[in-house]
Amino acid sequence: MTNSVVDAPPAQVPDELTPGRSRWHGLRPYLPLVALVVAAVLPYSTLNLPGIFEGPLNSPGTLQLLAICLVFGGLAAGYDLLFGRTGMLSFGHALYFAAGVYGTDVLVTKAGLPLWQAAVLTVIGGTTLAALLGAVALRTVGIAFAMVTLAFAQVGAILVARDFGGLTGGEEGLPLDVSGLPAALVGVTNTVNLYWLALAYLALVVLVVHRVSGSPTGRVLAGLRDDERRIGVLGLDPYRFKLVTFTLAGGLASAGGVVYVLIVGGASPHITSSELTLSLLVMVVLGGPGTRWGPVLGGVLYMYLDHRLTAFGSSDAVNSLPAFLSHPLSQPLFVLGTVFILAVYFFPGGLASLRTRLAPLRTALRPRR
Amino acid sequence: MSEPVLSVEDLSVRIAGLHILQGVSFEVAPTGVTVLLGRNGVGKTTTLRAIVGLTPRGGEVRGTVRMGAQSLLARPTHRLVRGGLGYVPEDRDVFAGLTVAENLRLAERRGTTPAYDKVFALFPELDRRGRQRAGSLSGGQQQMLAIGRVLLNDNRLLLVDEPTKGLAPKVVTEVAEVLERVAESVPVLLVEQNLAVVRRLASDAVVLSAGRVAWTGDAHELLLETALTKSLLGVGSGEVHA
Amino acid sequence: GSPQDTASGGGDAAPVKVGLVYSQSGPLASYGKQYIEGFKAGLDFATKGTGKVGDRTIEVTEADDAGDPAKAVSAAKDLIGKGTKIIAGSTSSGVALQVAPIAAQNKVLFISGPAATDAVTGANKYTFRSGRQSWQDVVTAKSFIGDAAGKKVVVFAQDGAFGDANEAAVKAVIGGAGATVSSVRAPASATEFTPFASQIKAAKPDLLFVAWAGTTAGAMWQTLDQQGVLAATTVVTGLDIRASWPTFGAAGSKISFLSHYFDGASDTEAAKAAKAKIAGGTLDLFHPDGFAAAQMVVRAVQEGGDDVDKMVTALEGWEFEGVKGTMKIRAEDHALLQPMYQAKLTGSGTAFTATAQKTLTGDESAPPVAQMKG
Amino acid sequence: MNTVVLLTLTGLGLAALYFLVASGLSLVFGLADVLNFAHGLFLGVGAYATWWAAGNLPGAGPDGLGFVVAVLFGVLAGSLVAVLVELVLIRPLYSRTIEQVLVTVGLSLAGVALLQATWGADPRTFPRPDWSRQVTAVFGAQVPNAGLLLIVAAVVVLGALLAFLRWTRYGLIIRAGVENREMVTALGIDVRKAFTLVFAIGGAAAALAGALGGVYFGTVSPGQGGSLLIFAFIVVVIGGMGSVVGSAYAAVAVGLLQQFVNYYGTSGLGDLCVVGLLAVVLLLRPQGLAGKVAHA
Amino acid sequence: MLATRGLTWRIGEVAIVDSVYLDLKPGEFLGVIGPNGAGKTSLFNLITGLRRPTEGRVVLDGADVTMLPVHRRARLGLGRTFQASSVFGSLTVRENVRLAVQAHRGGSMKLWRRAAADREVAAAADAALDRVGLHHRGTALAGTLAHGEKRKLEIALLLAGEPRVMLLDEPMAGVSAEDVPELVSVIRSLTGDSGRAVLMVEHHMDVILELADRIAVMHHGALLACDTPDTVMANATVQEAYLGESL
Ligand SMILES: Nc1ncnc2c1ncn2[C@@H]1O[C@H](COP(=O)(O)OP(=O)(O)OP(=O)(O)O)[C@@H](O)[C@H]1O
Ligand SMILES: Nc1ncnc2c1ncn2[C@@H]1O[C@H](COP(=O)(O)OP(=O)(O)OP(=O)(O)O)[C@@H](O)[C@H]1O
Ligand SMILES: [Mg+2]
Ligand SMILES: [Mg+2]
Repeated sequence: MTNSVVDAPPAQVPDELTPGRSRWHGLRPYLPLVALVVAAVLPYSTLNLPGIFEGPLNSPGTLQLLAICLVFGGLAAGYDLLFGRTGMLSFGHALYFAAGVYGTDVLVTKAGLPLWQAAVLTVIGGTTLAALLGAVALRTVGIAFAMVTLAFAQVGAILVARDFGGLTGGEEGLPLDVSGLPAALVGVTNTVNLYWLALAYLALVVLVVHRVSGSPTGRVLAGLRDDERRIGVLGLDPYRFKLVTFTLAGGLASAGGVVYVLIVGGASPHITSSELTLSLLVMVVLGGPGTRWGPVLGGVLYMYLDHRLTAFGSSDAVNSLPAFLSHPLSQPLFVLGTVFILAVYFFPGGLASLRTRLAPLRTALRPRR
Repeated sequence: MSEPVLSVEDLSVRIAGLHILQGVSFEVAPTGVTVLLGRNGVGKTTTLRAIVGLTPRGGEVRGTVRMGAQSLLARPTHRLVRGGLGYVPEDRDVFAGLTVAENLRLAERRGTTPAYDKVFALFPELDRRGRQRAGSLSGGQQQMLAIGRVLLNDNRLLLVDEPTKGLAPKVVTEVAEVLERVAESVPVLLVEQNLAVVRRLASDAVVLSAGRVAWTGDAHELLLETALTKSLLGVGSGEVHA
Repeated sequence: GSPQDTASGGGDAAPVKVGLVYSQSGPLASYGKQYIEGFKAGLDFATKGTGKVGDRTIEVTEADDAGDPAKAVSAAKDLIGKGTKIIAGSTSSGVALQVAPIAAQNKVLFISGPAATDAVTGANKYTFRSGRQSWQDVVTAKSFIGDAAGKKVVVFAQDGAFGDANEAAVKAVIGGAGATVSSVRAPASATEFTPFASQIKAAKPDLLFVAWAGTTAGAMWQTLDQQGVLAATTVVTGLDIRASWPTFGAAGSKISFLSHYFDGASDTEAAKAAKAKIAGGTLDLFHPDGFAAAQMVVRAVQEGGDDVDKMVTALEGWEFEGVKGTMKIRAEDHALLQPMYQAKLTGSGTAFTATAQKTLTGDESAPPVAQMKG
Repeated sequence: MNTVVLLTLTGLGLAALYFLVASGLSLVFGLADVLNFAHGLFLGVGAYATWWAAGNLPGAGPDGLGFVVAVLFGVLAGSLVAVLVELVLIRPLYSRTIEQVLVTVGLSLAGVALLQATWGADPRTFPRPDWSRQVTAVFGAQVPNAGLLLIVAAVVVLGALLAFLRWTRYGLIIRAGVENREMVTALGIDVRKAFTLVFAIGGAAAALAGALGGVYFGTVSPGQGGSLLIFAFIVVVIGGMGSVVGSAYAAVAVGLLQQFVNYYGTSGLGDLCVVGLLAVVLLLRPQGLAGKVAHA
Repeated sequence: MLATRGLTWRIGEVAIVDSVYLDLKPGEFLGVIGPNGAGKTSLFNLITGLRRPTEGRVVLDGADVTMLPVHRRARLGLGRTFQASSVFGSLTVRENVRLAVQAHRGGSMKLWRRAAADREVAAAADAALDRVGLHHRGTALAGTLAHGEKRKLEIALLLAGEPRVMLLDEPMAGVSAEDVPELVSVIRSLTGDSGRAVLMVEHHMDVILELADRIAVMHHGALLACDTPDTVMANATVQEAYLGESL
């Protein structure tokens, strides 16, 4: 009973381990590359998508929003390595992201290190932290593991809030001192560089997650998700594999933190909250755990909604509604929460399952010969 | 032959796009044991589960299943069971976290007196191990518990899925005896791989093959004819006696 | 072309874009509401109802930050990208601190709103504030004990930067005047305050300065009252928005309040105009901040046109009549010197009224000059 | 001595509050296997419904019998909302733990936002009897009556829950249902009814915690439930999932620890100690203090 | 090759496994029978390390492995199947076996290599599937297999690991009569090359008699007898306690 409290996430065969499908088979490997190129040249487009973005695609506001979405897409993909691929339900993943954000910020702003040194140190630190805490937390399984990781993250949150030695700025957060930063990363006109940075991060995470899931190790992780005892009997040490995954995911998250702090230009205690981990879970489930693009989509969409709903709430369309509708709708969290609930019912396997769910429709629509 | 207690007509089950049962029809006689035979994976378990309404989520069931005048398919499982349809699942499915006594207590139905004497007489083990967690029972003990649970109550029909699987020869004999005795008062639809048990209990047989009914008729007739057993079950009737 | 070519420009009659980034939703939504009401009233007042400076319309764009600096930064970047030269708002300190550098990096004017953090003062050349800062609160608190020498003062504050700032300010202001200052700190998440009340009581202070914000304030005051702290010593704290007054409960009448603003604290022209303009006609804590922000915007546009550096020069040292009375933007660090109030609460149940006991002028409550950082 | 008594009694009051919040959570979490992040919403509903009733419901008021009526109304409302949530949102998702988490997280966001949209973000003063604001002297310590009220309520709730689990079959059905719902129905039991009941009880316990929490804090605000929830979760986990008695022990441990460390240690240390306690307990005994699942 | 020395596992006062001394020689096929609840599965759990014995030792190739964790013992060549099938339900049948092959061959901790590219692993996996007759189910998710098919997959997983000492826990339970002979021959072939040994629990007496060189009888956790099939079958206690009157 104690072990069965947390089910493995809904069964999903890793894309990487399923045989390719016929028609797309030749093309599919190149699709990610195409997507990457399209995303990379996006800032050259002056396309206006009214209602979706405030300004044209190449405006700083839009690029900033996209950059944040991309970072969270990457973060969700990294979290999926734990949750969707290995079946580890961590409630403390935000800690490593926060370590990346605050680590970089403190090293640059308070210690005055150059950015690259701060970044390298932070990622090393974040990875080490994940390895150490993982080594302890992984002595438990299931819901106990979730709670131990949550506890560790909570300690992180308390430490940040306590503002020891004025290091973290407590609830006010810590603006990033940009004076020592490369000029290309500072100022609204350079938002595009931040966008590219975020895109690079996302690409890196997706590549790593993809390669790892399709690797011999990934196969073991998929096995761990189903039956840990069996893995042991096959002669593999479950603990070791889980720790490696936990550490890797932690490292990826702290790298995401480094990128995020540059984009936002500061750290604030929001990111240490347990809500962020829960949001990560939401992103992954929303997108489809264990799939290659699901978590990315989930992360991007979540952040997009999170940012855009504030504008939606104060839009004229909402304000013109009768009070009993416009009041709740002007609360972004109300809309966001409702979206989650509806998503669970209408996309049970996450957004990534849309393809398979639409398959019958496609076949039905295809002209019969 | 008098009215069948259960009649299955054109039962089809699809799960996850797979057409697992493709129009299965057969009847269960009002007395004795009707046995459902077939190789691994032909859909025996699927048939039983469709009858009690336990087809997995997303599964699609077509056809009709009647018990007397009553159509079963649309009714929720708990109603069917309260109406006297007992089901012993393939994987025993005892509640691992509950004690043996609690497992039994759960099976009590409101308004009837549970026949603990009968169950404990059959399986004294269950009485002795009342306080043990069912999950720590040995495989065979769990099987006893699973059978014991349905025998607590009076039933109109029992669906029993591979009851002797994993039991020691002695217990197999005992279970067979139990079922034989039970079958005197309640008809049983039995899935069983142990042909010796089949031989001893079954009066009628239904053989499934790849989701369809391949043969129905008298069980002894089936087991006596080497050619028939060979073609339907893949074993000569000689081996049946092994 | 290169990415992000944005056209921003304009002839003389082009409207002036002003971006307001503040909390429309989230925990500080009610502060935000007062701010925007104040801003609209102020704009009306300063442009004499025309909404124009010269022949240029002030075009206000509002964005919700939900209290999240990341959202505020995104909104600010979006506005700046669209050619906005003036940004105001920032309901929370976290937002103010992170938007201020953005303003400096992009050379746009930033007028911080209700955010009370001292760190905004002197943050950079482009950053101003339209509200008060923690230090001014503390100076007002000091006015309750007269001669501080030899007195024993205890600060009771939340963990974190807000508490740190208050503690530091009390040490500097009251401690500097000869009092011994010690502190009792509690986690912001605390729900049971007896241990802290006991600690305070054991310290037997002459003055207790409480800096507490949040939904647990009611429980905190009740505990201080029940444990006899309020009866034993002079307790000073900031008077929060009107809606929170009933949460003081019975403790309300035993506390000496310092106040940034409450309805009836002043009777200036601006206050009358503001009262006439806002719905309900009752002013509250953060209406003056919005009002002053609008006055500063109009001044900046009048004197600076589209040139941000000129706007900065025009604001530095500017003295004007706001809702609270005479306000002055100190040239050295852009602190906003303004009157502060001592107040008393009377009433019970849900009906409370505040009355001003004493008014400190802007110079009396002035914070020390901060070093301009950038 | 005086301080120790005061800290102990107020610590127990705090523990009682934690227990009230945790008991419903623990019941739903341990029995129905639903990690209910929307528990804070039930809490809020209970508090606001009580608040609303005291002002608007005929017969209800802030004092005496009227107050009891108001609290009853709040409890009823909380339990009604919980039942609705179970019927409409959770029921289709049983055995899909992760999706349930998602739905309850969504619900907690949307629900709190809805409360805020309806009644505003600012705390409202909570109607409460005068005696609840007073103190009682115990060995020279001024103990707040609201805390004593919480302690009494917690003991009553603990007793009621234990009786429910021990004297009815529902405890058994639900524990079995968590393991294998199908098999419970295959024994002729309508397991759905049992789960709805658990939610109703969980919701009622939460609503009671909300109402009494309102008395204790003197105010009610939309986010109040959420901030108590994290400690309630810790209590549930330390106590052992689903063990009501375990939650009671854990609540006392957490409440007293927090209170004493906050007094004798430095600020914030109390919270850290509680979190530390959680980690230590889980590492040594992953199944929590009470070990087994809800044995009445 | 494998030996247990006074292996004992107690829960409270009750000895589930009671001072068991067993010796398994290379190439030997030892059948284990005993009533339900005799402690056969528990004995397997002690040998493979899923449970720690309260007393006694497990010796593999002369080395004491009592304190080694499960996976270390497996790497030393100890393989087993489970009584209740435990396969990786969300992986395909083929991936299940590939995982087992890969675990055996080493190189599982390679994060950057493409698993699918390893032809040797794939070939070995297909060979194992062939042997149990599951090749046609290669792309099915293991979780959706019918019961009997899962039993076969269990054996394929075992085969893939090429263990030297194999512990089979009721491999025939639930396998349809038609497939029994086939599986029997697969299991017989396990000891084909004499370096290997098999320990098999089974309630199908005909299967045991056909395969086993010696039969160990367990009762109430203790080893009642360990002898040639004929001797054991003639034993009156065995007759009474285990076989009963045959059908
Ligand atoms: N949930 C499911 N999803 C997909 N396929 C399924 C599912 N359940 C059963 N099947 C398939 O349906 C077929 C019939 O299964 P069923 O369990 O009814 O066989 P059976 O006759 O009981 O076999 P056995 O003798 O091994 O118990 C099998 O091929 C199995 O793989
Ligand atoms: N954790 C446990 N707690 C209490 N008793 C246990 C535990 N594990 C096993 N037992 C008991 O130990 C005995 C031996 O169990 P085991 O599973 O080894 O039997 P077995 O010989 O494999 O039986 P079968 O042939 O039925 O599978 C059983 O009586 C079982 O109830
Ligand atoms: Mg079957
Ligand atoms: Mg066994």
